[in-house]
Amino acid sequence: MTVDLTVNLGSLPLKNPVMTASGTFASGREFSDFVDLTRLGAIVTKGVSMTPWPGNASPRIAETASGMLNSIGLQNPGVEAFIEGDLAWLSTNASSTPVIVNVSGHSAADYARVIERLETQDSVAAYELNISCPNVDTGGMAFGTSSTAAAEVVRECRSATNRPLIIKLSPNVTDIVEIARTVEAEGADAVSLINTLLGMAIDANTRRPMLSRVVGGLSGPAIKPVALRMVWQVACALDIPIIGMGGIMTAEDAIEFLIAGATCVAVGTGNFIDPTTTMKVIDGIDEWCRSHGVEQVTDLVGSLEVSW
Amino acid sequence: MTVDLTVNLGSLPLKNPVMTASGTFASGREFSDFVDLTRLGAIVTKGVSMTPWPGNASPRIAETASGMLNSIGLQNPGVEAFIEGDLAWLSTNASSTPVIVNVSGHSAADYARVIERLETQDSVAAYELNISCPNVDTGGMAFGTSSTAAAEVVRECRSATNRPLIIKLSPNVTDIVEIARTVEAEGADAVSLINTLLGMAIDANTRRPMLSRVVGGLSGPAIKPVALRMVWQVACALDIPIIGMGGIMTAEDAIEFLIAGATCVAVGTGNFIDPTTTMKVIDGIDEWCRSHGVEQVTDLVGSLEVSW
Amino acid sequence: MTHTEHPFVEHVEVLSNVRVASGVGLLSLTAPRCAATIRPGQFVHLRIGTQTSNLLRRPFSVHRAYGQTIEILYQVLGAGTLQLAEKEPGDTSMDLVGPLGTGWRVPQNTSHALLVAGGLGAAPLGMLAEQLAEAGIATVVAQGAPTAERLVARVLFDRVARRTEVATDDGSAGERGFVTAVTARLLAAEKFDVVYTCGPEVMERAVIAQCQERGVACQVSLERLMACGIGACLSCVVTTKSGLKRACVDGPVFDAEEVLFDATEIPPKH
Amino acid sequence: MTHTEHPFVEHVEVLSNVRVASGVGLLSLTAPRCAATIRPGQFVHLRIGTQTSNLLRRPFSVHRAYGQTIEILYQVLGAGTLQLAEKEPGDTSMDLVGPLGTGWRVPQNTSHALLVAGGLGAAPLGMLAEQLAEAGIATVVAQGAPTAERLVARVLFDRVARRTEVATDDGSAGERGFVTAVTARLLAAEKFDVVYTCGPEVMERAVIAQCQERGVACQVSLERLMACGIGACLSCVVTTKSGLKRACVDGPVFDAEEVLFDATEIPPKH
Ligand SMILES: Cc1cc2nc3c(=O)[nH]c(=O)nc-3n(C[C@H](O)[C@H](O)[C@H](O)COP(=O)(O)OP(=O)(O)OC[C@H]3O[C@@H](n4cnc5c(N)ncnc54)[C@H](O)[C@@H]3O)c2cc1C
Ligand SMILES: Cc1cc2nc3c(=O)[nH]c(=O)nc-3n(C[C@H](O)[C@H](O)[C@H](O)COP(=O)(O)OP(=O)(O)OC[C@H]3O[C@@H](n4cnc5c(N)ncnc54)[C@H](O)[C@@H]3O)c2cc1C
Ligand SMILES: Cc1cc2nc3c(=O)[nH]c(=O)nc-3n(C[C@H](O)[C@H](O)[C@H](O)COP(=O)(O)O)c2cc1C
Ligand SMILES: Cc1cc2nc3c(=O)[nH]c(=O)nc-3n(C[C@H](O)[C@H](O)[C@H](O)COP(=O)(O)O)c2cc1C
Ligand code: FES
Ligand code: FES
Repeated sequence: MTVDLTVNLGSLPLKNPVMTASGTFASGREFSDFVDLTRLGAIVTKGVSMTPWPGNASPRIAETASGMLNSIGLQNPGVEAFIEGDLAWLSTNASSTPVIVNVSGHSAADYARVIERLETQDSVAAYELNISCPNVDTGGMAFGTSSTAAAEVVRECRSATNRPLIIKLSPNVTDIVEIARTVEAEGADAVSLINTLLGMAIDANTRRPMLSRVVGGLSGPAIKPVALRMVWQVACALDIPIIGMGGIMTAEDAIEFLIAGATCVAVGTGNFIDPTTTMKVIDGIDEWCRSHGVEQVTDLVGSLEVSW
Repeated sequence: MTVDLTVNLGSLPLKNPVMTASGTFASGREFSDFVDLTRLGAIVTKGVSMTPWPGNASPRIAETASGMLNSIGLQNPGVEAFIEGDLAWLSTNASSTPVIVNVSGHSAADYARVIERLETQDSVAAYELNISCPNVDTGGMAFGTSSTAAAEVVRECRSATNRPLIIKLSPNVTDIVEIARTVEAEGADAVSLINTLLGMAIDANTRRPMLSRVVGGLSGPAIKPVALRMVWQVACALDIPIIGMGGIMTAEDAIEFLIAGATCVAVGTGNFIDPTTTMKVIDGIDEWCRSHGVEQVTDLVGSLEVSW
Repeated sequence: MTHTEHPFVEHVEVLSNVRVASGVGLLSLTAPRCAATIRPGQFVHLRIGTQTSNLLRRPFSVHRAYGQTIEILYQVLGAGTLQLAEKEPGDTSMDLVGPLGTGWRVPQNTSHALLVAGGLGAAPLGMLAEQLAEAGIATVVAQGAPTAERLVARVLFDRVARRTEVATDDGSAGERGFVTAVTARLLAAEKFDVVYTCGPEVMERAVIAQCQERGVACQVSLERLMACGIGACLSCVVTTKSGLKRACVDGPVFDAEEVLFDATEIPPKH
Repeated sequence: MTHTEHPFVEHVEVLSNVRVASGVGLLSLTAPRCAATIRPGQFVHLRIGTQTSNLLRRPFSVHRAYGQTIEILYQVLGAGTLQLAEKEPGDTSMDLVGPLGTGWRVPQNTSHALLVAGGLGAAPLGMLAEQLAEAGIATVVAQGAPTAERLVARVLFDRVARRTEVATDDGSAGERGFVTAVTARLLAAEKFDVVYTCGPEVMERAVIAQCQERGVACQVSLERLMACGIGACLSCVVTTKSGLKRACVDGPVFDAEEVLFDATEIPPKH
């Protein structure tokens, strides 16, 4: 039995549902010693902004129970350097894998400007708007925690491109469905769920925060239950596809997200623990489908049986 | 060196800052084989409602990475049975430990009625209003995720008692500080942070949720970073004391909460892992203070140094 | 044989850990205090790892207890029992909370007992079989398993029971078929004062129905997911005629006629 | 000696694990591929446990490499190194990602080198000392530690270095005081082509200042918290004259004059 792993992320066909989570895979180059980049469903780049951003002061990470905090703060060399560097490298070295550029900005116009600059680049398949970064002072999560602000960003960006527009939502909200509905109404083609939970760690001995920015984003297995819940809630309410993420370490984790209603999944923190995680997840989904008699991976999507 | 472990939770003096988290310690009786109840700072009972509540269908718990989900749903025999059973037992067997009754309701009036019924009971030291239970359909978390609804519950209850009123807030909100400010303005004497995060777990093999209610509350070490962050945010903004909880397993965890700004701490899931956790946390705080030259535990409260 | 001894936390040392059937291990632990106080049908709540990733304790029946030793029969199913299977003699990293729960009760004037075990359901029946034998009560054991390789506690039951009858799904040991066919025959042929049963819930329900039909007293040990194990968390509820009961303190052994099996109670899926 | 070999994931087996100083262990691992390719100053990113509770890998310099073996000197500080200390010979549960990072560079025409090690800073200098000796470069080692019991790698340095000078805070070995007093004297008395230093960041900064004063080339190995270890996460940044660099790929060894030590870079607190 061969399993059909292909999925459609809106209008974007992918060879399998497994992508990389922004900021955890750079643009793939660093992983090319461990991973066959052409096997990935898609590569989601780290956050790209119009101008270079320096990120936050160190320490920028801390380990927590089954998770980690980060306050990297979207350090990136800006869109020009991105086009010349990572994007050029990707179109030479992994041209068969769709590249989704994760976009950051301090204002709605900022996001649109990055997209406008990238519109001329053939190797960009889609955009993911990060309106949920807890690690920048202006913008970032503020856009993802207010429907009005989220709508504004999506509107500006929607008018800047016909390419698929994916909105990455923040889990730090009272009502994820409300925000998801808003961005869908503004023309989003898909949503990514979830970005990191806002958290904090303290070193009791020094009475200092473990991160110089005090708070940071929690990721890893610890947050999987919250991520699964939000994917399920949004899948029940919306029609556009969902990219599910948050603590995916194994194929079984990924399958749980598909069952909850995600069309695609992304591996984030898992890349740090084992740089070959994405390959293991792809192989594992294939194997799991085979041993469970699932012929098409899309049959899993949203297949949760909730009646007891 | 002897360490002064006493703290004041508003007008309520406690012999130490260590309490039990509601719903994880029953009313203490079940733990009396393992714990000297008279050594606890306070006992917070499980949720008590006006009438008996049956709770949710089984399965009601699931294990997750460094955490657990529960959807118990506030099963309790109602306030009358509580008074005759647990409360009577406590006033005979642990009369020197303040009893804080955790109150549940389906409406603001419901909460107030439970309080009115308990006002005649001398052995009640304070009330904790659970406006953050993710496991009931009517009320529960709905009160804790809207400032208007939270205000209404606090207002009704405030007019029903002069005893200390503690409000237990939900972490499933965009802005915890806003809700905390609201309940402070309505006359709350303290806030408890945090109740469980709304989460979900799926059994990939059966394609079913692990909980019959589908979603449940995430607790344990996994949520500690979120809890610490919220305690710190609220401590920076409010004047009333905070009871910090979420993943406390050791004295060091507890000290982190004190440093973040909590006046008291509560042990929840930790009671299940080791029924003597509360005693170890009390002893450990004492020891830690001694070895760090801290003469009064209150010196730790809010002592986080955030400048790098 | 009801729950009277106060439970405690006891550190344990692994004495031995051997595979005794397909996917099943027998763990012998040095736990003197527990060994001295545990009663048939009671269980211990075992902390398997010290890491937080698998946070909760796991409940296991005590299969046998003698001297300073308790024995646990465990089936390798998930994260916890996988770790258990790797424990080596000398390991001192685990502790237990126990003895917990209300065990099997022997009604006055019992002279004939039937024990019905399905798969690992044999675990909590081991101590009981031994104590019934000591008390001079004639005991018959009916035991089922999918295959011969999955049968456990054969030696113990053969040693202490008057008779044992085995059924396997594939006929690789004893007769072919379900153990409930054996019990139907036994209940028709002999008079038992009490039936004790533990196994998959479908089997338990069938045995209970057979007993009720014939008016034979029946006790059943129920499995529920347990967080605290000591009655505080309400994760392990069982619906009974007298309301919701906690499997960890009011059970795991219940009088069968007390239990209201209904759709809201889904046993753990293995 | 720059980073050229492509890194890989390699399962390792514990060959031995012995205490070599107060709070310090020496772990010998069978890791043939890594042993064959690692260069002085590079590190491996070690997965210590398979549980998720301590999620991240931990970076460790390779102290020595020979045959199929790599040696790691580790200080017991927290959750990860506590688990490391419990590893027994034969353990096969760990894997490494490596070889990682850019190691020490030996400038053309180097004939005299000074190695300055503070505490566990001796770890990444072991392989270097051996290779300098093999290359016939005269090497002096200045080594500091709080007390004699905290000194590591004494035998190695004594074997391969032309001379070693030791300072301890309490005078329990070598001279009393900081190693920076030793280096000040050495730099005044002798001409070195290059100074290599690793240790607590305050010590490193002092050594760098001494080198800059005398115009001696200096390389420094910097410690940063690392999540990925391969350049992707940007958790390990170091501010340099040419912008933010990643300690895991552009370092951990940097030319001292390149590094801009400033208040935004707080080294891990031990
Ligand atoms: C009173 C009692 C006595 C028991 N005695 C024994 C015994 O003697 N021998 C034995 O092998 N098993 C016994 N069990 C079941 C045993 O506790 C579970 O099989 C075990 O916890 C599974 O742990 P795991 O970590 O391997 O599985 P997990 O990784 O948790 O998951 C594997 C499966 O086991 C189920 N499970 C997990 N925790 C529990 C739990 N607390 N109770 C029941 N099922 C659970 C889950 O539903 C899951 O499908 C008993 C259970 C109870 C309640
Ligand atoms: C390139 C490099 C090479 C290293 N080589 C060695 C070596 O050869 N021998 C050795 O003993 N140590 C070395 N370290 C430091 C070592 O990685 C940490 O001491 C170790 O990770 C602590 O792990 P832990 O789990 O015991 O501590 P934790 O439980 O994580 O915490 C203990 C302390 O260690 C610090 N720490 C945690 N993770 C790291 C990390 N990734 N990098 C630095 N500090 C950390 C924390 O700030 C904390 O204060 C090296 C670090 C780097 C970056
Ligand atoms: C170090 C790090 C950097 C991240 N950077 C970004 C980013 O630039 N843009 C973004 O949208 N998300 C970023 N994220 C969030 C992840 O893409 C992902 O949403 C989150 O980590 C949850 O998935 P995980 O648990 O698998 O890591 C980052 C996460 C980590 C851990
Ligand atoms: C099984 C269980 C039952 C709970 N019941 C209640 C309750 O009745 N009322 C309440 O306010 N909180 C309840 N909680 C929440 C806890 O009091 C606590 O806020 C939360 O679990 C976080 O703390 P922890 O991580 O230490 O468990 C319950 C938690 C658990 C795990
Ligand atoms: S397991 Fe907690 S009440 Fe039974
Ligand atoms: S550790 Fe990830 S970039 Fe250096």
